[in-house]
Amino acid sequence: MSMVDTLRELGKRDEVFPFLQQAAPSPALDTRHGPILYVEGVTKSFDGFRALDDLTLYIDDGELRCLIGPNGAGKTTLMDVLTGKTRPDTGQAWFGQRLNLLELPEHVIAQSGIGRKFQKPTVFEQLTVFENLELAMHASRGLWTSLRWRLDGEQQDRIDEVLALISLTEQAYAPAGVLSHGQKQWLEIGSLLMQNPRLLLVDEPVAGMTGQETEKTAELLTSLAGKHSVVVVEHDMDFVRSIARTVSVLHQGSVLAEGSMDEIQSDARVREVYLGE
Amino acid sequence: MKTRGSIRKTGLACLALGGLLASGVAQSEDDPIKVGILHSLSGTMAISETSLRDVALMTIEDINEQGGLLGRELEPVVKDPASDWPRYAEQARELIERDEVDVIFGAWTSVSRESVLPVLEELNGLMFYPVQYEGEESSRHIFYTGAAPNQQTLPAVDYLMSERGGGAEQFYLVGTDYVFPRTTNRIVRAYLNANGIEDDAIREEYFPFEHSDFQSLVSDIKRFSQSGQTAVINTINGDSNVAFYQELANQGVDSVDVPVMATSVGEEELRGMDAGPLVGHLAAWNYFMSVDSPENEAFTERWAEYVEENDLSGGSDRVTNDPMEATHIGIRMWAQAVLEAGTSDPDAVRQAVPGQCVDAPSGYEICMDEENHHLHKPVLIGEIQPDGQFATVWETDGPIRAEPWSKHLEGSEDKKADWTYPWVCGDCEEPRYDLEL
Amino acid sequence: MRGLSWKGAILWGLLMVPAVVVANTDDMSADERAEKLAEQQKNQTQTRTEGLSGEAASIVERLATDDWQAINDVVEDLEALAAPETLPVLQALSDRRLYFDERGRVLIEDPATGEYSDALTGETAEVSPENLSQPTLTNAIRRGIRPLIGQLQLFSDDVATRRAGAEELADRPRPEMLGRLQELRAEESNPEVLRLLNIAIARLQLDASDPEERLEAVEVIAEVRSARMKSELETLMETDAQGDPVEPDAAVREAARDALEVIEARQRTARFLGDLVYGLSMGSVLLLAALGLAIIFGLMRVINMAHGELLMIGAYTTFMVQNLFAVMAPQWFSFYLLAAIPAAFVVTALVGILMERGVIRFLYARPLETLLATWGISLILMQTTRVIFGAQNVRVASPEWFSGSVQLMQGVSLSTSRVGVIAFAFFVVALVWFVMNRTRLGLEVRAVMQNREMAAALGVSANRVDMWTFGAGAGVAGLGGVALSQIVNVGPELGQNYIVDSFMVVVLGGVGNILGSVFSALGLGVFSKFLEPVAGAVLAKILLFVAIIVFIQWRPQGIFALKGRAGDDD
Amino acid sequence: MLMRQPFVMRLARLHSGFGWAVVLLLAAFALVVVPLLNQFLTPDSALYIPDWLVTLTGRFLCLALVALALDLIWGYTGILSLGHGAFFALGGYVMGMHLTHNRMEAGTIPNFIQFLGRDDWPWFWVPFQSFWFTAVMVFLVPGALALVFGFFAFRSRVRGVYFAIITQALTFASMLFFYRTETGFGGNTGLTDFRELLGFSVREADTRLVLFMLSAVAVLLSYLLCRYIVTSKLGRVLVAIRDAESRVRFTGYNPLRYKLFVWTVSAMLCGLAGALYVPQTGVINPGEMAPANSIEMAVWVALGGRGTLVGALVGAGTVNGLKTWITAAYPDLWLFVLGGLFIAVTLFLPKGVMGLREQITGRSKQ
Repeated sequence: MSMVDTLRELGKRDEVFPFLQQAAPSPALDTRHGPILYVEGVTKSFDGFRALDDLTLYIDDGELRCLIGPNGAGKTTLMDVLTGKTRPDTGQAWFGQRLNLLELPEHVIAQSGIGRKFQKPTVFEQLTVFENLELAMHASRGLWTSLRWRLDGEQQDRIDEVLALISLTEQAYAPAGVLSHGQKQWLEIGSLLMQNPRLLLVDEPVAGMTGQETEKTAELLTSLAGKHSVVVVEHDMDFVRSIARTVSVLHQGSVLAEGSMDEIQSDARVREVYLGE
Repeated sequence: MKTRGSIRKTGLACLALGGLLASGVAQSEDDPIKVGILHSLSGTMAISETSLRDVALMTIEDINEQGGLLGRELEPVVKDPASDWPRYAEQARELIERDEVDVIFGAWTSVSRESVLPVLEELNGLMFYPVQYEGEESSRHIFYTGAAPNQQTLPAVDYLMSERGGGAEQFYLVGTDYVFPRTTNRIVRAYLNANGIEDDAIREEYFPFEHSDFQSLVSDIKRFSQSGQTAVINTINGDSNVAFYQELANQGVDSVDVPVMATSVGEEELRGMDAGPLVGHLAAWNYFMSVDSPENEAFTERWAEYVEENDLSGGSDRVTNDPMEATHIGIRMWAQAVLEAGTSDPDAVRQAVPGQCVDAPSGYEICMDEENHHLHKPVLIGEIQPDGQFATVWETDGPIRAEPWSKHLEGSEDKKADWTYPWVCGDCEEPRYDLEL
Repeated sequence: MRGLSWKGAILWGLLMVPAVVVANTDDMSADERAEKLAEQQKNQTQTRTEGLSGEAASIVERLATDDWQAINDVVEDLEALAAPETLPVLQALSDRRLYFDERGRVLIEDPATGEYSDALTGETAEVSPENLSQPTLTNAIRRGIRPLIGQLQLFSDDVATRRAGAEELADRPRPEMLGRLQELRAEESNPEVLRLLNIAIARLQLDASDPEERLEAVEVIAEVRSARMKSELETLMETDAQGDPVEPDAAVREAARDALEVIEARQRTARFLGDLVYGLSMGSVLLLAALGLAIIFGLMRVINMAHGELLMIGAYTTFMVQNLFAVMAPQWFSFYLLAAIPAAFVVTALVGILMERGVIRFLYARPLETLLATWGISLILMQTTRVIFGAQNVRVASPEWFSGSVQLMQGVSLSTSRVGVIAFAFFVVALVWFVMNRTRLGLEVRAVMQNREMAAALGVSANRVDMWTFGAGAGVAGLGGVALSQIVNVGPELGQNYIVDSFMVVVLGGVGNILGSVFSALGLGVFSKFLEPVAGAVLAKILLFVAIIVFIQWRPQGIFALKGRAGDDD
Repeated sequence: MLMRQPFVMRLARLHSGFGWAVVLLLAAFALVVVPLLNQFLTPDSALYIPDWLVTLTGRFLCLALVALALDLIWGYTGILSLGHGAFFALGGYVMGMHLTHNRMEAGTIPNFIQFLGRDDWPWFWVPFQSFWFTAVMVFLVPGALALVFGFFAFRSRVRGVYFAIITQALTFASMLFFYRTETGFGGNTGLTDFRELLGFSVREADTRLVLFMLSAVAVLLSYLLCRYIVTSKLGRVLVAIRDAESRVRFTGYNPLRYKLFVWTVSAMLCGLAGALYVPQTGVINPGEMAPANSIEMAVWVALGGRGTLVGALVGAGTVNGLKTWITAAYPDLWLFVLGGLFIAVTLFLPKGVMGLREQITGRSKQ
């Protein structure tokens, strides 16, 4: 492009420059074409070790997808890439049609509607359960608004609702640090719900939960699908079986197989690398 | 002037006696006279100032052993401002307001003195300041027993330029970056200019306190010295000197080719160093421990004895130096003034100190000027010896009068330091003590 | 990224090569030889005369005065006389060993025995020291005496003495001596002495009336390439008020110009090399100061604010060992420094272990709080030192074999102690590298630091390894203290000056990477020395800090980042 | 959504009724009782508050303000700064520059400017003749430095120990910079010998009393401001950042902005403290920027209790009170006491004095 063209380009009134686009990403989410998440040819290596190797994955809007794979298959790294924590060496990752996840900072990705639950439960230990949920509530994240912020009745109700859902109503005003491991998992899921994201990335949600809790979690996650898209990473095969519609198997940084649980279980390659047969 | 001085001296003994007698009657209280000592015992300045506290305590002990003043004991109140300049002001205030001392002996750096000064002015305090300094100051509340620039640095410059001192044509001024070297060098530069040495034959360089890497500087001195007979005026303070002289020796800068004249290297500083690299270089002071005089013999012997009695750290290595002598002189002068005034009230003593004379360890009779609150002091130039002492190579014919405001500086030449009665300080209080008693 | 840092490493390596090469030029060996000769000459100084002849005696007699003019006259007369027998007198005068008593006898002190001998007769004299005075001696007088001594030394049979004399004359030739020097040159057989004499004569002949002689002189001087003679050559190039050259002969001017160019080129090289070498020297000091911290902070992530005090303890241990040697084994005194190395290591390591066991081990999970606690320890250590040793600096003398300097080339010399420090720094780095990479302890340390639980599961006692690692780090800091005691003042506040610098070195080098610290220390040293002539010492340092802060923006992990999936998360 | 509420209401909610009573009582004591006791009692009265004590307390109040500022950033946000001495000193220098203008006779310049070889004020000195300009700069100068430094440091996610070390380098570099005479701020001596402020002599006891009261007001207002911040949702975000910064990011907040905001506010409060401190002390010099000073500030907060605003105030008061007493009574002991305090607090009082009760009851529960 010649210099003149560039200048002309810059002079266009209706041109929306990339750096301006980033400022208001949420309305740009466009899922008219089906998938809410496009991951194409993503590769990431750490000191020669390929954590992700030309990985391609699509998640449809409203889908519940399970990711399984042995340790080191790249599940967590993939989540890191999607949430902006890690930048891949090559490849593309789009949220809807417009949002390039590889260019946005973490908090913008979160604001635009991707929520993440970590493998190790991370809650704000010094804040109360209630405050944890309040902070996560879908609302403006601006500095000044948060300085003058006050809950209205509706929001209060919404928090109470979630508290009930995650069975922490009694502990609402206790610091999150004193919760049990399972409760922390629940609180983190509750925070995710408050965030009301379009896409939930859930890393090992039932680790350390009792059977009953696991069941309840399964119930919750299935109920979310439809309104939200959910990606679950889990080791617990029974749990996966109980919720999964589609399962993707990751191996050495790329997708080895994709399909329903039954299809996967019958896949010879999967049996070889994952089920150890 | 002369007559008045001698009248005073004869009167002094009577006054002392009278004071002793009077004390029984008028001074019914036996409360001790409180004396503040304000020297840093910790922090960077502790290296220099601890000795001043010690010598002050020694001199006070001596006075007490002779029966105190006016029948009252002297009670020293020691503070430690910990090399923190605002703390000097704070503690000076405590000394005067809370401890009610009548006089303070203290401070070393110009900063500490400047920080105490407003407190003295506010509370009408009295301080004796014992260290050579840059001048350009004069206060009713301070007696300066150290040298003004014309009592130390300028004679040293004269010496270096003289045939005897080596006929320096170029000067390299090296100093620590603070007010004393800066002001001194301004005066030196003006003085050199007046003596026909132009600016391109003068180089000036400053370093922070504690600087210890002088490799680049010394190479530059070497290069500079190749274009003419060069002398270095060294106003580096404290520790940095070791590294500086060490580097001079390393790079083969010889005192014969490039003599270095120091204004802040004395016996006490040399004690902490390996004197080897400094040997042959010069320093200008008003007193050396090596001075050969009966007063000095008494002074150094008493000091050694005091160190031993009190088991001071350093033991037999402890030395005397110029600021210690100045402290000693200051306290003795103050004591004489108290006797003469018959009271330790600062306002009275302030008027009695000018004109006091003391047979000082430097071997001269040192007198406080009648006007400017400074001493008349002799200037000695010494060559550093391997044992950390000085061999005097030149001295002035006698004590010279201080010029607190340098006549070589623009803006200062017309200023006068005159604290004779009636004081030229504007709205001073009425004198309570009549000098024509 | 990783490749980049290795490129950086190679760059630094290349920068260091010339320094090593320079250290091996024969310039140095020649000067070393000169130094040795000078040393020998010193030892051979005669401490008494063999009796003076009439004329000499009558002049020397006049030294019994403290009038400096009179002494100057004496020196001038002795110069005119040029009698080698007066050499001991002149040397005694120059060294302040000459006295006179109330009877006007001129006496020479023998520094070895403390005896006095009569200068005129050479016989031992009984005197009471309190009656002795010294003739006035100033640098101006010394300036007259030295060439005279040099000239008289040329009459000696001993080559070393002649060489010393010639050296002095090459430095300060006096026009009056020209004739005599030429005579002596005709008789001289030793090539080195001859070379020096030629220089001395050449410098005097720059004023000769014969242009041939001047040209010859310029050529001799050009060959020496010494900056000392630069100003003399420059005079030849000057023009007078009318714009005519002072030097009428074009060939001489031409030769002088060439010589000047050579000298200036050499000066530029010297300046560059000087900066580089001084930078390396400063860098090695930084390195020694920071290495202990690189272990304690780098590997253990303990922010040890008492690090400076560990350096200080190392330095004070050196002081104590020195005093111990002075009292217990004075004959071995000059080797106290060698004994101080293990002593300092052990003492500081013990202090370190005490700190670790007493305080730090309770705080491993709370790094910011170790910072406060260790700062508290540092205050206590500092004040304890002050109480025990006093606030004043203590004197740590360099042993003889460690003082003096090494000339790398004309205009660039480095003190032996600094050379020693550079060597010592590399020794310590090698030692640390060896321990960390080639010993069981090192293996365990690395295992524990990387994964505490895993190491524990493998049967490594993490607790014990913490203790030893901290002790070793502290011990290395102690070694740094030994080195510092040789180049800076030893006082209670010694460590305070190095704490910020040390942290900068470790952070810049990359926490957890000892090699990184090595490069960052040397780099900082060199960088700051190149900056110093331009910006001044303080501004150079400030700029350095700013540069580090900016650099950390760019590479928060330091020069040598340890990259891994276990990222920076909390 | 966001409900607009009257500011006063929000303010009233900062404390319980009892809390407000205590705050107002303390304010009344500082602003009414102390002046009365100082002005209307004679020195021989038992309740008389001497002038020196007023000034001393005034200075302590300034230091308490620093502790408050440091607590905001360290206690609440978990960012330990070892560079707050620099902001404090900058505020002090700004005020000092104005006071230096006031002390010079028209047409004269101080000696340290003469050292620069010039005979007029440098450009960066000129505007400080105006008090109002100075008053604004007291906040802007430290604020601007904090903003720029903080932006770069937080952007590249320097935190924890690294941040502490870099801030230490910041204050150390500033100290070296101000030590240089060439910099034009009085070099080693700093600025001293102050005489007048707004036409009042700063050496007069009455002016000192007013300065004390101003310091008390400053502490009170700053306390309320900090309280306002930490009790708002913003405050909870700060605590969240302290606990799990990446979680905050994945929740959609941009920690950079929050940290930068509170960091800059903290620096500005320090600047204010410095500006009030200087006329009461009579001198400001680069020594205030020594790293040791900043570390000592951290111990005020740690002793009082991190994350409680009252704790910071209590800590600053306690340590400085101790310091004044011990350096006068047992000068050799001070460093032992201070050092011991550092160790003891970190080992035995991780939550400081204010956490003592919790610590004891917490233990008995277990």
